[in-house]
Amino acid sequence: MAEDPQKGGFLKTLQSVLAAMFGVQSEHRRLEDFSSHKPWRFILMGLAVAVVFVVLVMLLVRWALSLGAV
Amino acid sequence: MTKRIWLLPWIGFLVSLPAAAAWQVNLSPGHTAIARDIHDLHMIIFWVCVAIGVVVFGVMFWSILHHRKSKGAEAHHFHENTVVEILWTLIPFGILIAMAVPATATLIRMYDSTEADLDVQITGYQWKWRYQYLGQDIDYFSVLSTPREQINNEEEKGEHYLLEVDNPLVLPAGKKVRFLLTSNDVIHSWWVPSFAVKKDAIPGFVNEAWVIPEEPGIYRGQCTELCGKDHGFMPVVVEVKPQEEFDQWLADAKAAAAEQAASAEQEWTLEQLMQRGEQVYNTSCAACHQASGQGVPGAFPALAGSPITTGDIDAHIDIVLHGKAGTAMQAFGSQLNAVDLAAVITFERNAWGNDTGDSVSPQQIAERNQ
Amino acid sequence: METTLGQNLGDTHHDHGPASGIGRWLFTTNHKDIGTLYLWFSLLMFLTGGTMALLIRAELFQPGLQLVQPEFFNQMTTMHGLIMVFGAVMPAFVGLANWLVPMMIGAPDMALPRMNNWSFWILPFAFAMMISTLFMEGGAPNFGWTFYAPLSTTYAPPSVTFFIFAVHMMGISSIMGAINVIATILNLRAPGMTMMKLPLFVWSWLITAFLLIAVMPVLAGVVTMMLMDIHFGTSFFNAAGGGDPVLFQHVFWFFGHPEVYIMILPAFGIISEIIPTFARKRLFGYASMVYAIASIAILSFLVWAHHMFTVGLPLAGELFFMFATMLIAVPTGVKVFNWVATMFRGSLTFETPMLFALAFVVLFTIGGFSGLMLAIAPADFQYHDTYFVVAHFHYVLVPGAIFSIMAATYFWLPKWTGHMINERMGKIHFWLSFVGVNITFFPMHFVGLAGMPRRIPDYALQFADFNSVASVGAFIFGFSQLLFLYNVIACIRGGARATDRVWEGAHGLEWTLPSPAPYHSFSQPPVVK
Amino acid sequence: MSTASYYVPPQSRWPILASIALFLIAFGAGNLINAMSAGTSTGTGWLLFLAGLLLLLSILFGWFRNVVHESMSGMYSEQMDRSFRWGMSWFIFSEVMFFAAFFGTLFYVRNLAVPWLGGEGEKGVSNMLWEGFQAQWPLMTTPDMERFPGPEQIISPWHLPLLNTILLVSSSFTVTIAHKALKLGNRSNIVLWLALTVLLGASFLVFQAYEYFEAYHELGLTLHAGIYGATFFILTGFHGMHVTLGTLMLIIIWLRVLKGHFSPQHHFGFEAVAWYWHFVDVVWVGLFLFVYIL
Repeated sequence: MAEDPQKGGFLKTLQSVLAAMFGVQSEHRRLEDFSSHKPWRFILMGLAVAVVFVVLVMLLVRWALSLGAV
Repeated sequence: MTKRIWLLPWIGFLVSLPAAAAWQVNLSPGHTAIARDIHDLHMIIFWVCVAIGVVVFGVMFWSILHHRKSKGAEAHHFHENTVVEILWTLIPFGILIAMAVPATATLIRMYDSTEADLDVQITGYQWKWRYQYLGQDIDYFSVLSTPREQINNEEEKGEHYLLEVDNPLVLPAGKKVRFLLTSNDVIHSWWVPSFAVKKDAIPGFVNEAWVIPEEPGIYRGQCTELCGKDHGFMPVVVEVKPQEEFDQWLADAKAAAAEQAASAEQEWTLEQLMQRGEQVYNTSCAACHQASGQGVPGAFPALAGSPITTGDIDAHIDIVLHGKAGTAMQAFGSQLNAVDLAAVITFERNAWGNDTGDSVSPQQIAERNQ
Repeated sequence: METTLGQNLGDTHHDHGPASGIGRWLFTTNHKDIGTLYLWFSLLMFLTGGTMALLIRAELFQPGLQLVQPEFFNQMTTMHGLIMVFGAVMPAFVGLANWLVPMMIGAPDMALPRMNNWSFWILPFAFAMMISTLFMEGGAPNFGWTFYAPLSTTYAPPSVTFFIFAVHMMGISSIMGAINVIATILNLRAPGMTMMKLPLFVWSWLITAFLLIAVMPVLAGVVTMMLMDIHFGTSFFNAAGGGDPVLFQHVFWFFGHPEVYIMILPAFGIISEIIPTFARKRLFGYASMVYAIASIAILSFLVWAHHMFTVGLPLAGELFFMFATMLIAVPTGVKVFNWVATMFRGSLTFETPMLFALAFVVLFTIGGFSGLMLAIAPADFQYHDTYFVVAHFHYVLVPGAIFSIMAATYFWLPKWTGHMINERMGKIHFWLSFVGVNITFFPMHFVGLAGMPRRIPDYALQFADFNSVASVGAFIFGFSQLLFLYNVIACIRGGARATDRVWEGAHGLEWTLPSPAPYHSFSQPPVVK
Repeated sequence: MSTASYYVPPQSRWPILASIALFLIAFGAGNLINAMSAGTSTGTGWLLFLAGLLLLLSILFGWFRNVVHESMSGMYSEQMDRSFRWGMSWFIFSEVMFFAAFFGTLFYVRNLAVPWLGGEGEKGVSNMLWEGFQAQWPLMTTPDMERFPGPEQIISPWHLPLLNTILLVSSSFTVTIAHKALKLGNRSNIVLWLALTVLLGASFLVFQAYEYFEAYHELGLTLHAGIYGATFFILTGFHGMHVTLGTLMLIIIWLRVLKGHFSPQHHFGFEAVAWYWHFVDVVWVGLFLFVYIL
C-alpha cells in the first residue's frame, strides 16, 4: 500500500479523531492511515480533542446556568 | 423445538405481572411540583428507551426469525454504510439534547433553596435522625419504633413495618422548608420519595435541599447510604400538617421542652431512673451494646461486667458524655438531656448483674456537661 | 548455581510440551497454562461470590431477620461485590487474554512470560488474605465494595488494614497483567498483522489494558490515604482537619468508573468475535467499533461524578457530569446497532455461544437503558442507591460481563481442549441462566422504583413479593452454574473431536492452529496477508 | 514484526516465590500496623514483614541475575528489547497516575474543600459547623484545632527545598552525561558521572530527612497537623521513597557498569533506570511548584 503519511495532515487527523469521538468511521482508506504510520499524531489529537470537549461541556454548563439564573 | 419449553416459566412470569396490579412497579408521581417534574422526566426517558428498544430488538428478532441458516438464508456481504451509521449517531444525539433541556431546567430549580420560610437542620447519627428547627429551640431525635419482636419474626409485622418512628419530622403544608443536612459520624442519606428529596448527610459539611409540601399527610422514606450495621433500620417519617395545626404543634413542643428542662431540677429515685434508663438504653445504646449488654465481640464492647460500668463513676459519665474518639462511641452529652443521661448511666451501672447500687442525678450530669 | 533455577527446571527449547506434575502450574511461563490458571481461579471465585449472593438473597426472601444478623449481611454484600469484581470478572478476562491474544496475533507467547506468571500467582494470596478477614475479630470489611469513608476508616473493623493490603496486591497484579497485554499486542504481532487487522477482542483488550494501567494506581492511592487516616492520624477524609469525606468518593470513582469499562470492554470484543461467526458475515462497521471503544475509554475518565449526584456537588459540577454522561450513550449505542446490523441479512445459527451472545446484546442493552435513565441527574435523585441501581449494574455485569465470559468459554473451549462441547447441555445451561437472571434482576427495577434502598438486610412489607421472586430467580441462576462447571469438565475430559476451524463461520489466526492448540502456539510467526 | 527467535524463558521459580514474599510483606505489614494501633505486641508483624522483604530482595536479585545472564549470552533479540521498553514505559505511566491521585487530592482540598469549610463557595454554609474557621492556604488553623492542631510554621521553599531542586535537577543532567559516555564507550566517564548521580540522589535524601526532622521537632508540621501536613507528607514521602528506590537502582547499575555489563549498543538496564530517574525528577519539580511554592 503506497500511503503518504504526511498528506492529509492536521485536518484529516482532526476529522478522524472527531469521527472516533462519535464512534462512526468508515472507508478503509482512512483506517489504513490509522494503522500504519505515526500513531502519535492521533493520540495527541485525541487528547487535544478531549480537552476541547471538556471545555465545550463547561461552556455549555455556564450557558445553561446563565439562562437558569433569571 | 424442545428448547422453547424453557421459555414457559418466563412467559408465565410476564403474564402474571398485570394480575398483580396492587404491586407498585413504577416510580410514584410524588406529592410536590418537583417530584412530579422528575416523574415526568422519568416517564419520558422510559418511553424513549422503550421506543429505541422496540426498533433495535425488532430488527434483531426479525433477523433471528428470517435470516437463519435453517431457513436457507444466505449471508449478504455488506459491512459498512456511512449514511446509516451517521444517522444512528445523530438521532440518539438529538434525543439526548431534547432530554437534557428539561433535565437541566429541573435541576436548576432543585438547587434554588433561597427564600425559605423555615430552616430545619437534619443530622444523621448511627442510626437515627436529629431534627433541629433553627431559631425555634426545638431539637429532637427520631428513632425507629418498630418493635424488635417484629423484626425477629416473633410478632406479626405491622402495616408500616420498618417505616415508623417515635418522633416524625413535622412540617407546615404550603411553606418552603429548607433542609440543612449534615452528619455526626458516617455518611447518611435522607430520602423522602414523595418529595423527591434525597441528599447525603456528610460529616463536617452541610448540604442543602428544600421542599414545599403540598398536602397534609404522613410521608415515609429511608436512609439511602450504607451507614453501618443498622442502615436498614433508620427510616425517615415526615408529618405534614396544615399551618394552624403546625403552629399548635410548635407551641406544644416548646412547652414540652421547657417541662423537660424543669424535670432535671427535681429529685429522682433509683427506681425511677432505672425505669427511664431502660427506655433510653433501648433507643440510644442497644443497637451497638445490645439489649443484653453483651455487645458484639470485636466491634462493640460489652457493658455487663465491664470496668467502665462497674468502676470509676466519673470515667463512666465522661465516656457517655464525650464519646470515645476514633470509635463508633458517640458523644451523647449533646444528644440526650440531663435526665436521660443520668437515667441511662444509672441503668448501666445496675443492670445485667452490674449491681453497683450507684445512682447518678441529673444535676450531677448538668454540672459535668457544661 | 546461577543457572540452576533458571535452566534446570524446565526445557530451554520452546518446542517441548508442558512439564509434568504440580510444578507445571507453579513455575509455568506458558501463556496457555497461565490463562488456564486465571480461568479456573475466576470460576472458583465466581462460585464463592455466588454463594455469598445466595446467602444475601436467602435473607431477603422474606421481610424480617431470618438467617443472618445485619453486621454479617453487610460483610456479605461487601465481599460479594469485591470478589465478583476483582476475583471473578477481571481475572476471567485476563485469562481469556492470556489464552487468546498470542494466538490471535500470531505470537509465540506473551511478551513477558515470567512476569505473567507472577501477576497470576499474586491473586490467590491476595484473595486468601481478603477472605481470611471473615474469621478475624470484628469481622470482614462491612462497608460495601465502594468502601466510602469514613465508614471504611474511622468506623471500620480492624480487618480493614488487611483489606487495604489485599487491594494493593490485586492492583500490582492487574497492572503487571495489563503491561504484559500491551507489550504483547504492540510488539509481538505477526508480520502483516497491522493494527487495523487486529481482531476486535485484541483491540478491546489493548484499550482495557490502558485503562487498567491508568486507574489501578489511583485505587492504590486512595486506599493508601485510607490507611493513613486510620493508622497515622492524617485527615484526608475528615473535615475536622480540613479534609473531605467526599474527596474519597471523587478519587474512588475516578478509578471506579473506568473500572466499570474494564469489566465491559473485553465483553464487547468477545461478542464482536462471536456474532459474525454465527451470522457468517463480517462484523458491520469494524472501524466504528474500534473507534467507539477508544472513545468510550477516553470519555470514561470524564464522568466519574455521576455516581455522586446526591452528595451535594455544586450545580455546575452536576450539570457537567450529567451532560458528559449522556454523551457516552452515543458510542455505546453505536456498538449495539453494529451488532444488530451484523446479524441483519446474515445466515444465522444458534449454537450455545451465539445464544449467550444474543442474550448479551438484549440484556446489556436493557442495562444500558437504565444507565441512560440514571444519567439524568434530577431523576437520579429518585434512583440513587435504590434497587433500581442494583438492577442496572447487575444487568450490565451478569448478563453482560458474565454471559460474555461464558459465551467465550463455549466458543473457544473446543480450540483449547480439542473436544466439541455438548450442545444439548450447553443449551440447557443457557436457558436456565437466561431465565434465572431475568427473574432475579428484573423485579429489582420495580422494588427500586417503589423505594427500596440497596444494602439493607430487611425491608418494608410492600417490597416483599418481588423480593421473593428475585430470590427464587437467584437460586435458579446460582444452581444452574453447576451445569456450567459440569459442561467445562466434560468437554476437557472428552467429546466429539473438534476440527481446526471448529465453527463454520470462524475467522482469525487462532482457528488456523490445530485443536487442541499446541503448547507453543506460533513458534514460527505466520504471515498475514 | 515478530521474528522466529523471540525468547520465551523456561519455567521459573521466581514468580511464585515472589508472590509468597509479597504476601508475607502485606500480611506482616497488616499485622504490624494493626498491632501498633492497638498497642499490642508487634513481634509477629515485624517478623513476617522483614522475612517477606528479605525474601523479595533475594528473589529480585536472583531473578534479575537470570535476566542479566540471558541478556549477556545474547538470547535477547531486538524485539525482546522492545518488550522491555514497553514494559518499563507503561510501568512509569502507572507511577505517574499514582502521584496524580495525590496531586488531585491536593488540588481538591485547596480549591474546594477548605474554602467550603471556611464559608466560601456553593457549600460555604458548611461553615455553620465550624464557627470562626477561616479558609487559608497553607492551612495553619484547622477547623478542629483540638484534634488536628495545625502547623506552627511551614517550610520555606527557598532554603532546603530549593537546594534539593538544584540537586535533583542536576542529577538528571549527570545521568544523561553518563548515558552519553556509555554510548561512546567511555568507561571511566560513565563510572564517574553515575557515581556523581548517586551522590546527588543520596544527598537529596539526607536533606529531605533533615527537613522532616525539622518539620516534626521545630515547626509542628506533622501527619496530625490537618490536611496541609497530610498532603505535604504523602506527596513528599512517596516521592522520597521513589528517590530511595531510584538511588538503589542507580547503585546497582553502577556496579554493573564496573562489571562491564553494558555495551554502547545494548544497555537497556541502564536506560530503564535513567528513565525512572527522570520521572522522579519531574515529579519533584511538580512538588516544588505545587507543594512548596504555591
